[in-house]
Amino acid sequence: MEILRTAPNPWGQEVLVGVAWDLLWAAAIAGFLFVVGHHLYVWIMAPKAEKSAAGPAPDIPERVERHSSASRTFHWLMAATMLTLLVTAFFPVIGVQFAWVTIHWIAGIVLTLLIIYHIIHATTKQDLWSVWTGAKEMRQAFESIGKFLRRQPAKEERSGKYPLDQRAYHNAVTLVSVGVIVTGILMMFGVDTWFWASNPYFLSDSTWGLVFVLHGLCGVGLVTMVIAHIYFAIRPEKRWMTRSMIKGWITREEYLEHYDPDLWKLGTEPAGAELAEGSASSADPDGVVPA
Amino acid sequence: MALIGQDISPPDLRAKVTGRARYAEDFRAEGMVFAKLLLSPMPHARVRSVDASRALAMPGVLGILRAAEVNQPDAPGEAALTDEPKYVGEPILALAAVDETTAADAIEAIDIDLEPLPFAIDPLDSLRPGGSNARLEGNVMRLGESGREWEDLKWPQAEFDAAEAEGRLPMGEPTDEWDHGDLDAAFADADYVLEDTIVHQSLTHHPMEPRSSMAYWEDGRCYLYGSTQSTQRAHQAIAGQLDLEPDELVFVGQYCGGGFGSKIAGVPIYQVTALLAKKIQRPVMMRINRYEENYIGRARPGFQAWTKMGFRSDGKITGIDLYIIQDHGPYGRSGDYNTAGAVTDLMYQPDAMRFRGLTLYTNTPPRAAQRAPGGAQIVAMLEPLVDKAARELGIDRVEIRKINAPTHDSEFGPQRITTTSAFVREAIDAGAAQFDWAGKQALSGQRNGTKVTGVGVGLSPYVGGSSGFDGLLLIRPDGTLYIHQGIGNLGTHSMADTARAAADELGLEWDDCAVIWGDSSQHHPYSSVQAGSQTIHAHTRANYAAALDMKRKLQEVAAAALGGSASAYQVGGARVSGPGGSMSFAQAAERAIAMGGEYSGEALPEDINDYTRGSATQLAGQGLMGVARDNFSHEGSTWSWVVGFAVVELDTETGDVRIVDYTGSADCGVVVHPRSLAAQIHGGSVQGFGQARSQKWVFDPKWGVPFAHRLYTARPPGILDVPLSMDWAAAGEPDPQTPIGAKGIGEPPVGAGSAAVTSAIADALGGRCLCRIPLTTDVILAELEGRAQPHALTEIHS
Amino acid sequence: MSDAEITTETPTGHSRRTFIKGVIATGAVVSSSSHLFRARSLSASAAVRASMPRMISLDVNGVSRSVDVMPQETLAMTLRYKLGLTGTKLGCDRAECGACTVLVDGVSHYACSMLTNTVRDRSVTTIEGLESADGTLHPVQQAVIDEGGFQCAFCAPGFIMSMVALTNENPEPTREETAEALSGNLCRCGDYNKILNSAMRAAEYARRMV
Amino acid sequence: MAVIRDMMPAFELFQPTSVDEALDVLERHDNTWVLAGGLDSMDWFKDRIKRPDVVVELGSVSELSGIRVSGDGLEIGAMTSLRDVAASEEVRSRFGILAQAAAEVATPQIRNQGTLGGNLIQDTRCWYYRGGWPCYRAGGNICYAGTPRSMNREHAVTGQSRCVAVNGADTAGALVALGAQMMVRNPGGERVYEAEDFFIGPEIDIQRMTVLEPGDLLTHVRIPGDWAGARFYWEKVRDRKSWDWALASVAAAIVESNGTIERARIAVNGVAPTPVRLTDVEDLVQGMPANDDTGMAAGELATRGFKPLRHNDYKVPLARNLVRRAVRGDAA
Repeated sequence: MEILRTAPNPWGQEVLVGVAWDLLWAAAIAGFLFVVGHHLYVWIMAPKAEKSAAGPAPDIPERVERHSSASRTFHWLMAATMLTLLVTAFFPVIGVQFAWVTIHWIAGIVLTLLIIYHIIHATTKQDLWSVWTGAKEMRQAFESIGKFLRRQPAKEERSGKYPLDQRAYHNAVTLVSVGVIVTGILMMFGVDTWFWASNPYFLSDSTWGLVFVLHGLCGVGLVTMVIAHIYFAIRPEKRWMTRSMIKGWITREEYLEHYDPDLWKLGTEPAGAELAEGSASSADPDGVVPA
Repeated sequence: MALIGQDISPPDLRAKVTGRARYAEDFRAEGMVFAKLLLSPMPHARVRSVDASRALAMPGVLGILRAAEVNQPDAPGEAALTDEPKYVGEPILALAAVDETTAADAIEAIDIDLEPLPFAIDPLDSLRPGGSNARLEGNVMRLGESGREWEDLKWPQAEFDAAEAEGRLPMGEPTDEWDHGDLDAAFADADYVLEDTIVHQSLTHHPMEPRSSMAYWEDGRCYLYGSTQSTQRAHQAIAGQLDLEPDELVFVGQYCGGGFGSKIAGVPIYQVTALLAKKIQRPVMMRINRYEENYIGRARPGFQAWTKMGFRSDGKITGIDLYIIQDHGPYGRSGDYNTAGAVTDLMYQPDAMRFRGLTLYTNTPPRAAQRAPGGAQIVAMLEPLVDKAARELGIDRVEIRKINAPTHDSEFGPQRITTTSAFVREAIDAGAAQFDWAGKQALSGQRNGTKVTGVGVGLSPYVGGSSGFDGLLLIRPDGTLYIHQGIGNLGTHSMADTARAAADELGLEWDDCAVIWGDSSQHHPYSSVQAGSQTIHAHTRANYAAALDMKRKLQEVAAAALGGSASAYQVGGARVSGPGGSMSFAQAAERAIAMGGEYSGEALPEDINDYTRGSATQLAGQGLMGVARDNFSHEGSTWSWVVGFAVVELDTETGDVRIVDYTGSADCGVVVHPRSLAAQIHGGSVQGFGQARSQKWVFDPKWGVPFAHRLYTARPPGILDVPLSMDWAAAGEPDPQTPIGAKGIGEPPVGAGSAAVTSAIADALGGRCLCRIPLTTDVILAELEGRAQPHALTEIHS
Repeated sequence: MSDAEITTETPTGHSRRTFIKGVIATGAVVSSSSHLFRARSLSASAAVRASMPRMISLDVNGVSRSVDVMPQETLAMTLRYKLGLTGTKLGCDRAECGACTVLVDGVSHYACSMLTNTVRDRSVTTIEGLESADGTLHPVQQAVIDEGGFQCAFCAPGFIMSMVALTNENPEPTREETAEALSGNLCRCGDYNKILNSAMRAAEYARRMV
Repeated sequence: MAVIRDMMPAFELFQPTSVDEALDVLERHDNTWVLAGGLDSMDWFKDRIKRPDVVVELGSVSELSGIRVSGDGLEIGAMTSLRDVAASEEVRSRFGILAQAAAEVATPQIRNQGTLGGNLIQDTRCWYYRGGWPCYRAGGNICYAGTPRSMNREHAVTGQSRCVAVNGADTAGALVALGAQMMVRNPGGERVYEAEDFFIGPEIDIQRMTVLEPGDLLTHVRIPGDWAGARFYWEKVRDRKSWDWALASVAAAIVESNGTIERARIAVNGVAPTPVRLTDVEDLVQGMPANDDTGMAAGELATRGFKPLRHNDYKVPLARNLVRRAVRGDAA
């Protein structure tokens, strides 16, 4: 499989020009294989997890608000731009032709603005750390993996508002998104926009190559991640989360079943909520709860 | 009837129309293999390493030749292969393989590591503070104590700023300067003074035949088949480049598919063919394709110029101040800009003139003389300005040229020399009459729908002859006069036409003569290069001198055989007749062989060139030989003139221009071959049309890579770009400084064609001179629409 | 000087022997041409599918000749390097200059830019095919000679073939139509005026012959 | 890394005799190339930039050649030579602009060999792209012709989208103006495109000039009778009168009654990556007199929003004036 593409520059020197589109197929296949593999795993061989005992829940309302309407709006806007970006980026590659460039860069700008909003919102209004993985989460992860490897039935840990898998996913998405956004903004200098005419000599040809490679790699990575994300969003055992991202609330039972009230004290909305919904880390099958 | 002045059929014509004429690429040798070149992709670079192991391991690959294996002359000389390429397309190495596809595949398999070096494409960029130079040695050469010395010349930023503010050419310190007269007084004396910046492009010669060659070695001798303008001098030059004695090299160049100054003598790449053939011990064919020809095929240097001209109200030019920056390419030293100064002084005869200039090395393909080097550029640039003055002063445009034209004893140039003859006014009058200048003037400015007619006139002088070469004739016992011609055969027919001087003097019919040319093993005399319009002048003289020698010998041979005094014998009708009777040339040849000595070439004149001596020695004893150096007097500098008259139709909505009528009229002394003269006038003018209208170079400024490397991007004119029918005239006055009276004609028509068209376009635009050459559709349309020009006035490669 | 002398391969003289020893007259090399210009590039990619026969039969100047061609070989290369017909010139090899013009079924084509395989069942005429066996020139050739011909003449074979095509198609061309018909040929000597004169005369000669 | 020209790399050649056979060969092989007249293709091969393994030469597919009357219009096989298109009495008498456009392509020799289909689908002549630079169109990341310093005199003044190359097909504008349809076949069947949809710009696919994908064959061009005998205007402005592409060209079909324009179809080419149909102008001139005022208004509208590059500002007035003439009704 070809991973990177090079071409001779006008002086005959080989320079990077981008990722090979073989990678797109690889990413899609990886996403598909994960979905199939995970599904089979869950269906056939996943050890049953014990339900964690729900502690007393004196003041829990019938419906627990998990996502504010602002958060939900953000999430769905972001989902739309992300899908737009992916469709405009990759459909032409697979042979569906349409005028994608303008849509792509406008969607890219929308995404960038959303993320800037999100960062500001998260740092000022939300519990920034609720979605990041810290030492505790890492420990938890290692334990889970250990259990998995020993094929011990994992006791489902009740988590804070964002379970480990969501946190890990959020981090990965953050990394990759920053990658596409930064490179994407640089690439804006290569196209005519309403604000400036393109200047392809903004960067040297080899630097452009690197930018395109990074953009391509991150973009392709997003394909796999989005496939996994959508897959989990529609898995039966995760639908309550998906519903909460649509309607905003979870039931008291769901709250008690999945969360540790000490870790998610009601009344605070943690950061990253918009990003991490409905997913599970592909690296952590332990996070999976059979229906 | 004398042959001179008649239309005759050149001896090579049948071969040309049947396809039997063999040009360099038409030769084959047993076991012949093919060479290909690896060209530099960078405008300036250093070869760090070459790994040809993959290529050499390919089946059928026979070897490579590197720069170290060819002659490397001192800077600014050019080598055939280099490890420091100085323009995109410069050959770095050559490879031979059993067939061309394999050779091409093998070239691609060579791993070469190049270190990019700073480069300069536009001369002005190299003069800016901090601007990069085309060569590691510097960007200009200046005459110093020990000849030309390298210099890194930079002009102050203030000059560039001032120039930009004034919308003129930056003019810092030049390297060359001369003047005469009091320029300030001349301008003070003027009633009208104009001042303009004018730019002229560089353009590739693009002869139809690329410089392909074939070579093999046999018994220590090199046999080389190439294309050249000048066989004998090419033989000498190539032998020198290969470090061979002349008799160790056989050079064959019977036909030359065009040169226009690009194949004057030796062509550097021929060395590669010869050395590769020697190295791999196989005959090698180096087929040069059009893409390669664009790079290594030479080009005319471009000018970025500024001039100030003063005119009195009667049209007399009082003073000219001329400044030329020449775009030189990376090698050699082209004198075009200096010649342009001399041409300006000659044709306008100002009371005072100052010339300043310099030639800048750039990382663009090498320059060489191109038909009227320097002259063709400057007349096309200045003639529309003279029009502007004429219009301003209310003087007829033809008249103003006659007012300023030189006469025989007019001085010009830094050395204040004179010409051998200048029948300029006669040529102008002949042309004006033929063209009907007075009548056609009425068309000027006439509108037909969106088309407006412009009428133009352009005057163009150029050097038209040298002297001091040798003639070599032999009458063999078959009675035929063999005229050995060391000049080339590039289609001007001078190979045949100069031979007529001998035929006429000996009173022979053309059918009794044979021209020997194009093969060094056929023994040529020392000859002029067939360039710079030299040959008709130089070799009518040389052949005439040899014919006089032969005539004397015929008389003496006859007298010896038949009795009586030699001077009493007459030569004519292929016989020599006198008091003792008459003998045929055939008999005289037999007799001369028997007599030996100078008659059969056993004894030779002292003053002939060693090369001629060698050739004559080879021919000695085979017949009656006439051999002599041209010692006829030659006072002054020989110049020919062409005045072009053009009518153009300019479409005011598209900028499109059609040249609809053209007449060229020459002062080239005696007309030797009318049809050939017409072809020279028209052909040269057509090249001028291309120069004025369409041909140009384009380089990407960031990468230094050229784009006009195909014919369709270089845009030489086609048959639909010229008038359907063209006319010509000639003054026909003999030049007094040469016995036959003929001057060369190859050069001046180019400038005349170009200047007449630039003048006519300016006329169609109501007298507006755009000061840019070429005047392409976009330039004209931008002017008509009052929009910004596509490129800055001083930009030379866009 | 008579025409016959012009076409001798080499001028007379004692060095004639050297000349002939070293250089093979172009016509004589045909039978042994495969070593000059290989039938198949040695480095050609391996997979050979039998899409085309290697030996093909070409009808050139009325003679059927068998020749081994590569799939990517152009007619100009086959003519020049395999059949010894060097009258067809390569000026640009890019269908731009017209020096390689030949007639295929009587129609002018750039031989540099057509695959030899595409003319298998068609008749090709080159400059060498114009002259009759008895040495009589084609009216176009004669017209060119009578007008004083070309200058460097590297373009001449191509122009002459275009003129032949024109005289075949349009017996009474105007000067304008003639220029249009010759507009696919480039003459760098700029000798268009004389070329047009020649073509007009050629049309006249051709009319006279009919 | 070396740049080497003029010896074509080896390929396998197929010369099918039917469209089905051609499609079959295309389907069975990878890295294929369809050769019509071959003039554009051989440039690529000789430059060693395009290196197909398999070349399918269509000269023997007789069903692709010829001009026949179809309904009230014409159907022209894609392999019909430009010479035959230009000479066809049917084309000349009813669809004159196509004959004119075909007659002004390159040179007689090229028209003798070049085909209508080949002319339509020829690749752009951007010299950066043709020079083998790794530009967007060639699969890279930079439009070398679109930088502030680039040499882009012949490039696009409108419709640029990362790439600024222009469509160089003379017959394309004429066919757009005639409302022609392109018939495309692949093993899956036949598709029909309106001429103006057949050409696609870089905003849709930067590596192609038309909708044709590998495995597709343009088989026929169908010209409806709608514009037969209309007042046609064709003009191509170029640097040289032969062997040159248009700096800009215009093709127009206009139906007038009593000096008023009843309906019009106008296209310009050489100004954008595709031929540009001027529907706004067509609407504007409807019902207006065919004179210079209308022409000028049409020209101004046609070029509104043009974005010239550094060296091609002249194309704005050039295109404007060509449209102006077409509408005004100059004798072509």
